[in-house]
Amino acid sequence: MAELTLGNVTKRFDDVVAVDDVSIEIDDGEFLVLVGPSGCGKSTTLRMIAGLETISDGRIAIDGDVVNDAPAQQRDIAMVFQSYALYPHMTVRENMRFGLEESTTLEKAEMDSRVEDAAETLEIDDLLERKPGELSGGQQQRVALGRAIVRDPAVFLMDEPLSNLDAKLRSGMRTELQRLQEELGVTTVYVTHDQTEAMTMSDRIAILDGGELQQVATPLECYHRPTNRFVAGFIGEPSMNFFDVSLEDGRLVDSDIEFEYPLSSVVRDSVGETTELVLGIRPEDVELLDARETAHDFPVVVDVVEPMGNENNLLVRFPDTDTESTFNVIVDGMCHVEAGKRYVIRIPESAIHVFDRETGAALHNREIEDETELLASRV
Amino acid sequence: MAELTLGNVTKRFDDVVAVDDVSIEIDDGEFLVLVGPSGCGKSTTLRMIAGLETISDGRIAIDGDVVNDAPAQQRDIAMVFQSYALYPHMTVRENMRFGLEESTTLEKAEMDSRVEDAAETLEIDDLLERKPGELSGGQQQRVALGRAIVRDPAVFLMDEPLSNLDAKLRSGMRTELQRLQEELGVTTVYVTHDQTEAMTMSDRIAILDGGELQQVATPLECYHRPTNRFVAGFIGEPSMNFFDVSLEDGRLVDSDIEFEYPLSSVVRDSVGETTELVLGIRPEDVELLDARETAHDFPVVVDVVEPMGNENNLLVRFPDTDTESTFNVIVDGMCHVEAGKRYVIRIPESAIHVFDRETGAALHNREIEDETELLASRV
Amino acid sequence: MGFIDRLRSRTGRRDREDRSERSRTDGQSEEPQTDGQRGELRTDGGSDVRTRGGLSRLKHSDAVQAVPFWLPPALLMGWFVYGAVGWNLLISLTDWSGLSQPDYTNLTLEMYTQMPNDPSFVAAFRNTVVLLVAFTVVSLVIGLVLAILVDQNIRFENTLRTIYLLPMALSFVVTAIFWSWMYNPSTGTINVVLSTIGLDFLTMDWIGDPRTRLAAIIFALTWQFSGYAMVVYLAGLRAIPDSHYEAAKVDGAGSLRMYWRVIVPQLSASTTSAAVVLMVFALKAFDFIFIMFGDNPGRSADILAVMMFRVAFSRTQWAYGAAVATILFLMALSVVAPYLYLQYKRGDL
Amino acid sequence: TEDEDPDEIDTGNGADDADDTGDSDSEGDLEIVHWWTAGGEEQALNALLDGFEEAYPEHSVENNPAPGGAGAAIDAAIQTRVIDQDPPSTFQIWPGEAVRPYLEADALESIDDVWEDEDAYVDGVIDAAAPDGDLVVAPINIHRLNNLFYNVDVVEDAGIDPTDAENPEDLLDLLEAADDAGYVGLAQQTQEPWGILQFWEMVFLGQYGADTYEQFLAGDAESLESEIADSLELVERISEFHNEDAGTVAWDEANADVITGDAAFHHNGDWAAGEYQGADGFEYGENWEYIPFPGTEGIYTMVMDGFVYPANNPTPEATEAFVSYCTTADAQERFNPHKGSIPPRTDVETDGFPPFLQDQMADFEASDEQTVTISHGSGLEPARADQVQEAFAVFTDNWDVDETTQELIGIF
Amino acid sequence: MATADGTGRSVGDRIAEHRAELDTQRVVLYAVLVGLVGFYLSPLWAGLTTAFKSQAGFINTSPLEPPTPAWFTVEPWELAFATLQGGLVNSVMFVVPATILSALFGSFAAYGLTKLSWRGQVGILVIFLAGVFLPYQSVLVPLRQFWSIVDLAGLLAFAPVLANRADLLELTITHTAYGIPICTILFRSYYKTLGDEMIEAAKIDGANAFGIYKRIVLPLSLPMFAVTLIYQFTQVWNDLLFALVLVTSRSNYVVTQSLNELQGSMAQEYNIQMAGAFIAALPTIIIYIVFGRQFAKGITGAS
Ligand SMILES: Nc1ncnc2c1ncn2[C@@H]1O[C@H](COP(=O)(O)OP(=O)(O)OP(=O)(O)O)[C@@H](O)[C@H]1O
Ligand SMILES: Nc1ncnc2c1ncn2[C@@H]1O[C@H](COP(=O)(O)OP(=O)(O)OP(=O)(O)O)[C@@H](O)[C@H]1O
Ligand SMILES: [Mg+2]
Ligand SMILES: [Mg+2]
Repeated sequence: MAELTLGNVTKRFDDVVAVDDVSIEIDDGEFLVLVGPSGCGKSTTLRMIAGLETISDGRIAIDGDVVNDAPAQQRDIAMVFQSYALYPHMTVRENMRFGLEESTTLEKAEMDSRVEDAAETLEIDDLLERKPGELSGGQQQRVALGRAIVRDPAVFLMDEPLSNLDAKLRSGMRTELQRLQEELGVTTVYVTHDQTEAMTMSDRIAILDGGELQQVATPLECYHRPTNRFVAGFIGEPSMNFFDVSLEDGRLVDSDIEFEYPLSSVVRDSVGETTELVLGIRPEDVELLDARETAHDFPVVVDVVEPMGNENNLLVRFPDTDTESTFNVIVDGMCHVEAGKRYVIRIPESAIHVFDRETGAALHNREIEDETELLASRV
Repeated sequence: MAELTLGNVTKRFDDVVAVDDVSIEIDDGEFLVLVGPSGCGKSTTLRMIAGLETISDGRIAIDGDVVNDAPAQQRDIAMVFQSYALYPHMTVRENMRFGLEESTTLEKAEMDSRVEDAAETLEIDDLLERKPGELSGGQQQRVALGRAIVRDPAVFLMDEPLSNLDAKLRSGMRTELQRLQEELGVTTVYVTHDQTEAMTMSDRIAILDGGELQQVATPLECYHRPTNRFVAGFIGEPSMNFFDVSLEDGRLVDSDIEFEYPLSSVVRDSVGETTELVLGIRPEDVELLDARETAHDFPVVVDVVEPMGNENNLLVRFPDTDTESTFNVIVDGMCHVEAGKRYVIRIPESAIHVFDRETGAALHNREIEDETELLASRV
Repeated sequence: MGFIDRLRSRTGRRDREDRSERSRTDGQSEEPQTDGQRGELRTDGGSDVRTRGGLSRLKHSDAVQAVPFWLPPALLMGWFVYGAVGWNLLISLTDWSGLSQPDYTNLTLEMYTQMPNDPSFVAAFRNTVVLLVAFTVVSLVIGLVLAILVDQNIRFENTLRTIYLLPMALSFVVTAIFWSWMYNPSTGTINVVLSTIGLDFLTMDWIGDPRTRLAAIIFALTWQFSGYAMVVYLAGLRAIPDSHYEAAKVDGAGSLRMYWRVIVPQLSASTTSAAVVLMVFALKAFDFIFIMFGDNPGRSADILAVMMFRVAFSRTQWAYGAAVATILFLMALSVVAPYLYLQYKRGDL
Repeated sequence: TEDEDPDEIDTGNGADDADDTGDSDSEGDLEIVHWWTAGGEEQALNALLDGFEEAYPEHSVENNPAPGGAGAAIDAAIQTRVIDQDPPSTFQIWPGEAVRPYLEADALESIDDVWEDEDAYVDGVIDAAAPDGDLVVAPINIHRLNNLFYNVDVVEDAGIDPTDAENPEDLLDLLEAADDAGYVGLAQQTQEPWGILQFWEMVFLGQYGADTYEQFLAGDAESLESEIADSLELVERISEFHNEDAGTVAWDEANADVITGDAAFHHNGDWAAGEYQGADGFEYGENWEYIPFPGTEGIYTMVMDGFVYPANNPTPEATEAFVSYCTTADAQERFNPHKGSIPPRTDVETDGFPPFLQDQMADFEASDEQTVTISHGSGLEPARADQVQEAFAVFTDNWDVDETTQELIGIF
Repeated sequence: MATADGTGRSVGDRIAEHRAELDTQRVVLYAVLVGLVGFYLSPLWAGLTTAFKSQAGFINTSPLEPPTPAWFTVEPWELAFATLQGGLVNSVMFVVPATILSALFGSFAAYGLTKLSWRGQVGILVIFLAGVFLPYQSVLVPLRQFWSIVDLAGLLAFAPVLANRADLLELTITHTAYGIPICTILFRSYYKTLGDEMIEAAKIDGANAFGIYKRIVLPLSLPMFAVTLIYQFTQVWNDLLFALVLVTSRSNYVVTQSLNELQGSMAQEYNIQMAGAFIAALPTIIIYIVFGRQFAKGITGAS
């Protein structure tokens, strides 16, 4: 267990800046998930921590000791790879012992007992004499975990460890991994591009884009309190709807489609002087009505209805716009909506986000009752 | 365009029965999606229609002509492969022309104009001189489609054509494919294991399991009116919760956990004499309360809360049972639930399904208002 | 108490019921683990992860650690291959001949300038090129046909493949003995078979007649190496996804057209790699000709490899032999270098 | 039983002093490199070695044959060792110009001092053994190259008399007659170039005599252009009467045609007679006969083998003894009957030789001239000889008289 | 229904045609394949039958006929074996170490160049790769010079047993050196398929470069060692050229040389030659038949 500190860490490959000045403090025992689009530098960050990649700039410290120049062999870390990277010629037992043999001077008996303990915890004790080739994906995954656990490292690193599993197994392993990490309390950095994993497993999420850190916060904070448009769009599936608008007389206006959205003074104030804005609203926050009632209601055409059973996914657009500019609305599965017809949507002011169109910074985030309770802690 | 008939089609590989006595009538211009778990015989069925696999038993007819023994070259079909199967050494134009050159005696000019028309429709007209290796996944996908379209075949066959695309592109292509098929009105059989595709694209879904046809119906019919437990569990994500119960005195009882669920006479009647039953309820139909109010409310422990932002995914279990027997409940994202605490759930009788435990047949499906409207047609 | 339990108790985490109460700070409230506890597990003082100097960094860099692995073989190989090629070049610049030691003081290009006027060299050079091209092309074609035939989902595929490839396992010495006898005009199999099937007029003195000698050599070499081309093509064919065959079928193409238009064009990578290797075999065909004809096969079948041996080892004209060897090396290079460059461009290296 | 303990013999043979014995012990075995590995050749060598060991029991022999292609393989092996100055004790070589490269490299010692009875040799042999004036190679045998063998029955059947042939042109008539009678005229091999080269040498010699031939060997090919062309043309015309498979067979296969009565004539060295003697019911004088190649009567074209004394010798004394022994009548008498050749000395008892060889020995003694050959290494230094071979390899390909003439001229 | 080919023939017509086609096609296919088997095996078959015939039998029968009892003999085999015996032993003595050494070196180099990543390895790799295609003639003269300067026999004079075998030792070293490039390439192509993540996992597990090689890469290379050893054994066993130049004493003759000697002797006794050819080829044929798959992998891996 240890604290892990990334201080202004940068990684350049020739002319590509893969990781750009990233600083994160990871607490002892914390489960941090790194997410971001493909190529944003997640793996590179992880590999720098592991010592598999040199650090171009900045420093990485484990429990205060700067480890920039320590080779992977000497950092007290364990890593679980996407491909598991089990040694195919060794039995499960040998796989799990390998790290102990190479990096410690433990006695044989102690190694065996550690391996067996870990195997029991992971419920693979009856597989110890098998070779990885004879195991299912999920079992291999557990062995890979076991191999990391027995070493009792200061930090666990995991690079998309579940992405090779099928959906069902994945959700099972997700829960198990999370349980294990909590039990062992080992500081963990976990890379994924899967939102569900990020949201459900992490103590905090770190969101990267183009090598730059966007936000480090609890899952729900990221969801409800994104610091910028990128995070708002990245977290949540289907993603938040965005409309480019200008601020005119306290109203958000898109003159092309005669869209006018009056703002209350609270929101007005938080927006400040910026006039080129983006209005954001999550699909599930849009309400579908039969007729206009308030100033926040707008007529729309439903283009496509995708019935999912439990909910209907609607692609809607404002009248007189083309099919390119549809946006998402989610309504209840029992609600009968017909494609091609006109409806009215309501964009509740309590649920809107407003971003600076130029910088992307969030100027206003939605209202939440019970805010501290909902956001502060991981549930 | 044509009608396609599968009459008691069976395919045996040595001792494996890959497709078992399947009969489907596919209407002219219909979009039929074949779904089912891996290995259930979807691809095999499609390949028999294409003429790439011989038919062990039964018959396949296109517009009434039995084509069992016609080679692939002579069936008037076009196929889109999961891997696209573009010819890497030909340009996009050549790829699209190939089928025309091989199977028709059209003049060059006519071929060219067909290719260009199709390319325009698919918005790949500026890619015509490129080779497949220089295209992105989505563009390749379009070329593969284009290759099928130019031939103007009687039937389109597609085997998981979107599974190689990333999530974002997939949902775009989904809509596009669907629009295209509607425009062209070509009878289409589409294989997928992706629920969303099945639900959103199809006129009707055909669900296979172990080579046997389970149900052919509209998407919402499959969702709300499954013919058996397999279909009920297969369609919907997260899937329906099932509880093994017995019918005792008009109540559904699980004596191990002191679960008693009184039935109304309507449901009672539809169940008939069968006593070994399975109670089914979809996660989103379960309601979370603070205290018991009716006989359909039960105390539970919430094991895990997975906040997804827009909704919370709960893993709950009845008190005094172990972690293995949790089930899913979906509640609103704004609703604050704490893991480890006790709550009460309501299982509304209007939403339950009851299955014969032995045969799996649906004895009772949930109530729906507006039933015909919701189910009958594709929206 | 088991290892995991120790870990657990150390973390202060007890059972699942408490989990929800955990806040992010409770990790910090725990007793920090002592360094000694971890230190005792490690052989190398690995818990001491303070910054080390550049030297340590260098020592642990992959580049440095790789050296002991590749350098010794590289030196051994480098000396024998490149050292020897260089030395050979040097010798070719002297006028060394006879049974004395070479004199390196006076280096000229004389050996090279006399080549164009040496009909023996011209013939050997021409034959080498002909052999290179004809043998390669014929082997490729036969190999491709074999590969396509074998790829038809046939029974006994393994056996057939094994048989077609078998000649390649044999030494040139062995195959030359077989073929010099196969070609015997009166008792050899070829003519015997031709006359039994009534093609007497085709019987010839295959390796006696200068018009057919080179062709006969090429034919025999093709027999020996077409199996190789087959194996390469087979791998190429197997790498083409089934869906391409199927797509072509569905597109309406018959078998021949399918191969001609869809499959064969995709085998260009196989063709290149097989062609390069075959050409190199052809350049090395010395043993075969040497066994059949000795070192003087006549102008119609002389190749540079044989000529080099003859000039150097029979005539002791070492410098000239070395010059011929250099030309041979350049020919090999001219075949291989573009190939390697291509591979490099494709990122296959 | 013959393998007695050398020490015992030593003591029994007190003539040698102790130093000698010590030396020969430390010297090691006499390593002989040669290419006689099979049949009569092997027997001949063994007979020679037996004789040597009888005469010099203090020296033991390490027999190191390097066979293959009648000397082709020996070249590389010996050359390398000579260049390395690590020669064997002695090795086989063709007396004559073949020795030249070794002389140029100062790789051979003179054996004037150990040569026995120089008077017993004819001039031609001495010349070949001493290309630069010093004797350097001890010849052990002589094969005759200018023989024309024929099948008596065939010749009679064709109604021809070979002894009529006075010059090479006459041979053409004989071959024509044989051909008319349905026989292969001349059994020949053209697969390897030496066959046709040696034939051309005979034709040239037969047409223009030994002096002109020597002139050619001396390098004056240019002034002999028309002679060369004429002789080549005759060879080309004669090639019409070769066996069909001449290009693929070895000489002994060609020669078998004479034995089986398919062919009338065969030109070759007298080693060809070994084949006749080996064939059942094929007797000299009765079934087969020979004449000197037409036009070469009185000439004895020698194909010799001999042993040298290499410089930097690992076993000087043993080599000296061996080379010296080779020049003795005893050695040559033991060796030659097996080998099917005649002794270089003219004073060897003829009794032990078969009638054919006795006839040859008589011819040898009576010969006016002894010439060497290109085809068997003695006529030209190896590099040239090899080029001539190559020229004839080309000639058998295209039978182009002019081209070959020019090439031959170009070699010098 | 839109018939795109415009022929308008009914489906039924086409089906009947198709079926008949299918059967005849298969028959022709198999006939061709069997014919080709004949072609590829006939030299071997003819050689085999001839090796069991007496000289008279050889002259009087056609080469493809098996020997009748009258002509049957195993004498050629005995004679050939007597000649090849020494060569066989010598070949084994140098081929085995040369094969093993070049495979080991190749594996080292490939590991150093593939699994430890550093700049410039492609350059070095190209040097190795180009070595695969070297025509041996281009190094023959210097090679001979080299081995005459490095007087192995002299260096080993203290151990006469080795000194007598100096030629074979030279061959061993030479073949090892020239085998390294191809072995490196074979191993490299294999190592490329080993996941990088596995090596990284081992690194993180605390193993150093040598430990990773010994405990992970080497054990995993065993199948590739089989391939390489088989390929290299065949190559070295079959070589004549180096032996021609480097082996000077007959006691060190290798099998290809002995076989050549068999052919070079005065009379063309085909039956003995064929028997000899089979004896000399036996080890490679056995290896080939038993390990055909690995052999094929080896030769194709070269490209
Ligand atoms: N060895 C390398 N050489 C050059 N560029 C590299 C290297 N490794 C990564 N990159 C580049 O660095 C950037 C970040 O890569 P990284 O693998 O960290 O992304 P990622 O977030 O893990 O993506 P993914 O989700 O696809 O795994 C990318 O632009 C990538 O192309
Ligand atoms: N060529 C074949 N030989 C033997 N069995 C086969 C063959 N092709 C398919 N099968 C078997 O037939 C069954 C159905 O296979 P099919 O490919 O149709 O499944 P699928 O529904 O397409 O599955 P997936 O979703 O994985 O693509 C499987 O059990 C499979 O193993
Ligand atoms: Mg990554
Ligand atoms: Mg499938």
